[in-house]
Amino acid sequence: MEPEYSPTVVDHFEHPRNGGHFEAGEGVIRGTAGSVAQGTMFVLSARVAGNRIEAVRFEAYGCPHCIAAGSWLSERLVGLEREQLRAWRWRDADQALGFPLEKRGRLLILEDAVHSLGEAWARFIP
Amino acid sequence: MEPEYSPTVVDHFEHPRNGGHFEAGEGVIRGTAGSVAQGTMFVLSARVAGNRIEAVRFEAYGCPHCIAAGSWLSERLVGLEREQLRAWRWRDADQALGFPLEKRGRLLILEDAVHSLGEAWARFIP
Amino acid sequence: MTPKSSSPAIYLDYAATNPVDPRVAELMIDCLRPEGAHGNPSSGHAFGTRARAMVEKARQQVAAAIGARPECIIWTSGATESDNLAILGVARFHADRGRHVVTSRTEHKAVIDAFKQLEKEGFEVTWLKPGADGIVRPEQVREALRPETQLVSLMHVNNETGVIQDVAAIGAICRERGVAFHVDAAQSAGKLPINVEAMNIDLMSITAHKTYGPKGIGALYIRRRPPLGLRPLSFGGGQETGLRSGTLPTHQIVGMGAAFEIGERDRESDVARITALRERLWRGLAAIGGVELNGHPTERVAGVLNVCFHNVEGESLRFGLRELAVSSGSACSSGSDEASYVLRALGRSDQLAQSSIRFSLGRFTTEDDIDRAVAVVSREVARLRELSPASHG
Amino acid sequence: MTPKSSSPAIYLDYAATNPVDPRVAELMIDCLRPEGAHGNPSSGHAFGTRARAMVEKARQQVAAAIGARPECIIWTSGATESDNLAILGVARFHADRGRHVVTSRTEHKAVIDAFKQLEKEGFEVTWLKPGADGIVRPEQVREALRPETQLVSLMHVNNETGVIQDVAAIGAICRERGVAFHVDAAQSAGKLPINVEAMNIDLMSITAHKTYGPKGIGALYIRRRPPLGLRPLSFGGGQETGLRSGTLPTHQIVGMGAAFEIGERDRESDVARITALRERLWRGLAAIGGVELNGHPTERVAGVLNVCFHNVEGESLRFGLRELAVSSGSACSSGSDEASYVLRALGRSDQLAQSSIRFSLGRFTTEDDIDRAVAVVSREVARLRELSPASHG
Ligand SMILES: Cc1ncc(COP(=O)(O)O)c(C=O)c1O
Ligand SMILES: Cc1ncc(COP(=O)(O)O)c(C=O)c1O
Ligand code: FES
Ligand code: FES
Repeated sequence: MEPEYSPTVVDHFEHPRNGGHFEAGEGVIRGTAGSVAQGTMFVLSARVAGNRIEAVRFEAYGCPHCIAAGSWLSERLVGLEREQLRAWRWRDADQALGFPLEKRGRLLILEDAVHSLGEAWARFIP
Repeated sequence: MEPEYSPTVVDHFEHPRNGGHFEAGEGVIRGTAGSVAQGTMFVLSARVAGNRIEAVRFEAYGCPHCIAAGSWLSERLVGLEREQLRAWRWRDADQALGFPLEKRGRLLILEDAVHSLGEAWARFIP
Repeated sequence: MTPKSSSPAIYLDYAATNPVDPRVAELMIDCLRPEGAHGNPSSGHAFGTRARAMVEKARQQVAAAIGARPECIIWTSGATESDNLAILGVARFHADRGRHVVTSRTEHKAVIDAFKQLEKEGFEVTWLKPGADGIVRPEQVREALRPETQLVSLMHVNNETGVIQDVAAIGAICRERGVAFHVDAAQSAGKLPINVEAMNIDLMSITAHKTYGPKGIGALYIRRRPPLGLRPLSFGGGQETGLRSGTLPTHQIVGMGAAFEIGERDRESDVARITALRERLWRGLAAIGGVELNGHPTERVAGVLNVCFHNVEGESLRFGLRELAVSSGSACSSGSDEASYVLRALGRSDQLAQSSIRFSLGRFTTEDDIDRAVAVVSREVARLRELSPASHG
Repeated sequence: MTPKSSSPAIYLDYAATNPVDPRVAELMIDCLRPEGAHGNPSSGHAFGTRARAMVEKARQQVAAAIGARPECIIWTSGATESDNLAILGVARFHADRGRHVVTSRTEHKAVIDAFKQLEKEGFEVTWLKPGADGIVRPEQVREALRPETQLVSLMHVNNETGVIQDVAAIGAICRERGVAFHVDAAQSAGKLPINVEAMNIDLMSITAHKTYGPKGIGALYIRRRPPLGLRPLSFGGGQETGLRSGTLPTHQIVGMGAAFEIGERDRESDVARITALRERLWRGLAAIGGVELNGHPTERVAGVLNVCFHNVEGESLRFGLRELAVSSGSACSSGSDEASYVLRALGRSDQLAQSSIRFSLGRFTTEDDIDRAVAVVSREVARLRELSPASHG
């Protein structure tokens, strides 16, 4: 039996928003979590201006849910402040994308990637 | 699996020759062997003239081979002498009709009926 | 609608197997065609999910016909496999809880031989003897039960005589005593109303080819609540919740589903028509004289008439009737001369058992079939009796 | 001749199951029709003997395709049942002579799970480990044999990788040592020349639906001289010399017979065409880069290509390729994330095993199917790699 994917997951998997990354440089921060060996990895890269995120790119290795989550997240992070990254929780993504129970653990990796992005930001603007 | 019947058996079963019996009386002898309870029974009745059999009737209870054997025999006995009845053996019928191995025993009943006919004859003309 | 055959024989052997109903055949043919449902129902891709949907629809059709929930239906290759899976499966699984099991002497060979195998494996089998009418009284079952009894298996309708057992009453007794109850319903599906829940049946064997579906597909109903432990007969891909591995044959399952749906929908009208034909047949045979019905006169299914002919040897009778496709429990061939064990258990002598003929009617039987059959039987019985020394004395 | 489906997917899953060849389907359809062969092949009357003749013709067709005598063929419901009947049947029958049996880690589940059942019944199983190319060396078998070994079971062609085992060499070793040798040939019949006598095979499992026949019918070849003892899996009417009871499904058997006859007749031309298509596919896939073949590069059957894609997660790859009806040994669903045990046994990491796809081609595959498949795979692999952090670093 194949897993079921919600229309939102299919849409983001088929047409990922903001795939890729920004070249390292002025105002660019990078958050990462997971690994290919683990089966799931997220790399988030963001351009910040002032105290808000201006643009986001994502890379993901993982199942369709994970790729969709990266894409979905890349749109949601724009406009957020650093504190909001730290406060970000996986439940939002779960609600939007409908992860099956046994895949919830993957969302914690996504959460780690968001927090890692927040920490990079903290290092960048201490 | 149904048993196989040779064309001769089918012919005699379908069109038995000389079925029935002669009413008891002058020159009529009767030989019998087997029983319905046993599953096979032959009754032979013959009209004798001089020292030869002139006509034969048979009745049989049994499988198609047995009925065919009775019919076949009824034709063969005509013209025989008493000694020939005593000498009659089942092999002739077997050869003509092709009894399956496991039914050979039934032919011994037929042989008994022929011998019984011979004995009746002996009593009739001592 | 009457199936014609290149053979001119009159088919009165529905209890052996049925022709496939043309409505069923068309659905199967659709599956077999190139544009059909050829995917493996276990495959996740489009071909597989399409086949899977057809399999699940059929599961619902079969379940609905017997008052079961679909998840309680396991596909098998026929009632023989279902019987074995139920009987060996339950007994072996629960062997450490008790090794006593109950069945009757007039079951189908698939049940009898499965129980004989259990005897070899150290189980004790109580073989219930039905009355002369073929009926096992529920009280006999109650008396046979012991604290260590694991299973009772009794058929719904007997394949040789058509006699109906009171499975609901027996089911109630088994349920009360917590003993698993298996019913071989190969001969009753589509012929009698069946409701596994109301009848307290825990396991039930069915097969498509006795209900105008294809040969080679059957099912086992297995109660799921509370779950009933069962050891599979064979192991593999884990299809059918691990109880029956092997690629699911979509076309066969589609055929069984449709056959059971039609069987239930048309049941009452089929039964009415077939009963009338059977009565016509019985009137015709009774008029010959020296004939007797085998089994209970009224507790019987519409389509089966098992008749014994006095003063006619069985093998000659059968050969004489070869224009009719009928059946008899006996076989004089290969010297075994074995009389039907079912008729023997009803107290018939070997000889009467061997001179018995099972006429079985079905959906495509016509009045003309019956009238021609009566004519053939009358002619042959008269002819053989005429030749028989027993008739004159 | 290309089967069309209401689904637009490209069918490259022939190793899972085949569409029924239209020539085979027509013969089956004839059987299902009212004027068809609806009698029970075990019935003595005209309907039965007609069906029986068709069954026996099919037995000859199947026997001829594998170099066997017809009386050595037993009909079953498929290779799963054949595997179980062979393995459990021989081991249980001879249990008192010895309880050691041999198989490999890359067998089909029907074989693996039958051996696991034997372990539960007190047998000791030697699980041979093939090399990284998927091949079990005959010497490994020789070394595994013990005086008390009863059975060796090894498949001819692996269903996931298409790798061919040298069953003739293994058969010679087993024959020399007097050990029964079972071969699961579900994937090789009609694809490779098979001669059970020349290959010293004692038992061989085959199934119709991998050879363009119907699902739900298979056979077991059993050597008859000298006879090989076997305990049946189920019991009943005593069909198939008592080894496999149950009404014989004429239409299914006719389909299997025809499928095997056609399979053998068309084998060389089929193999040539399919090999060319597979090479075309492999060229297309290799051009993508970062792909590797699973299993031996040349000792392989024509129709199967199992490829692992580096740097692409398996579930996303499969979902991305859903226009293709292909298969993979892994299933990320239900949290089990279980990688193919066959590819793992060949030494692939879980991850590479999960990123492997089995493309399997058959009689109705076209160049267009292949070209479209290559286009889809190229597009998706590129897209997923592009999104992957692993590709850039
Ligand atoms: C009562 C009963 N049980 C079991 C069977 C066996 O069914 P199948 O031929 O589907 O295995 C039959 C018919 O043959 C039957 O009449
Ligand atoms: C090698 C092998 N053995 C056994 C089987 C089982 O065959 P069936 O589905 O006919 O039971 C298959 C296919 O599923 C197979 O590929
Ligand atoms: S990678 Fe399997 S859950 Fe996302
Ligand atoms: S009665 Fe059976 S052999 Fe003649």
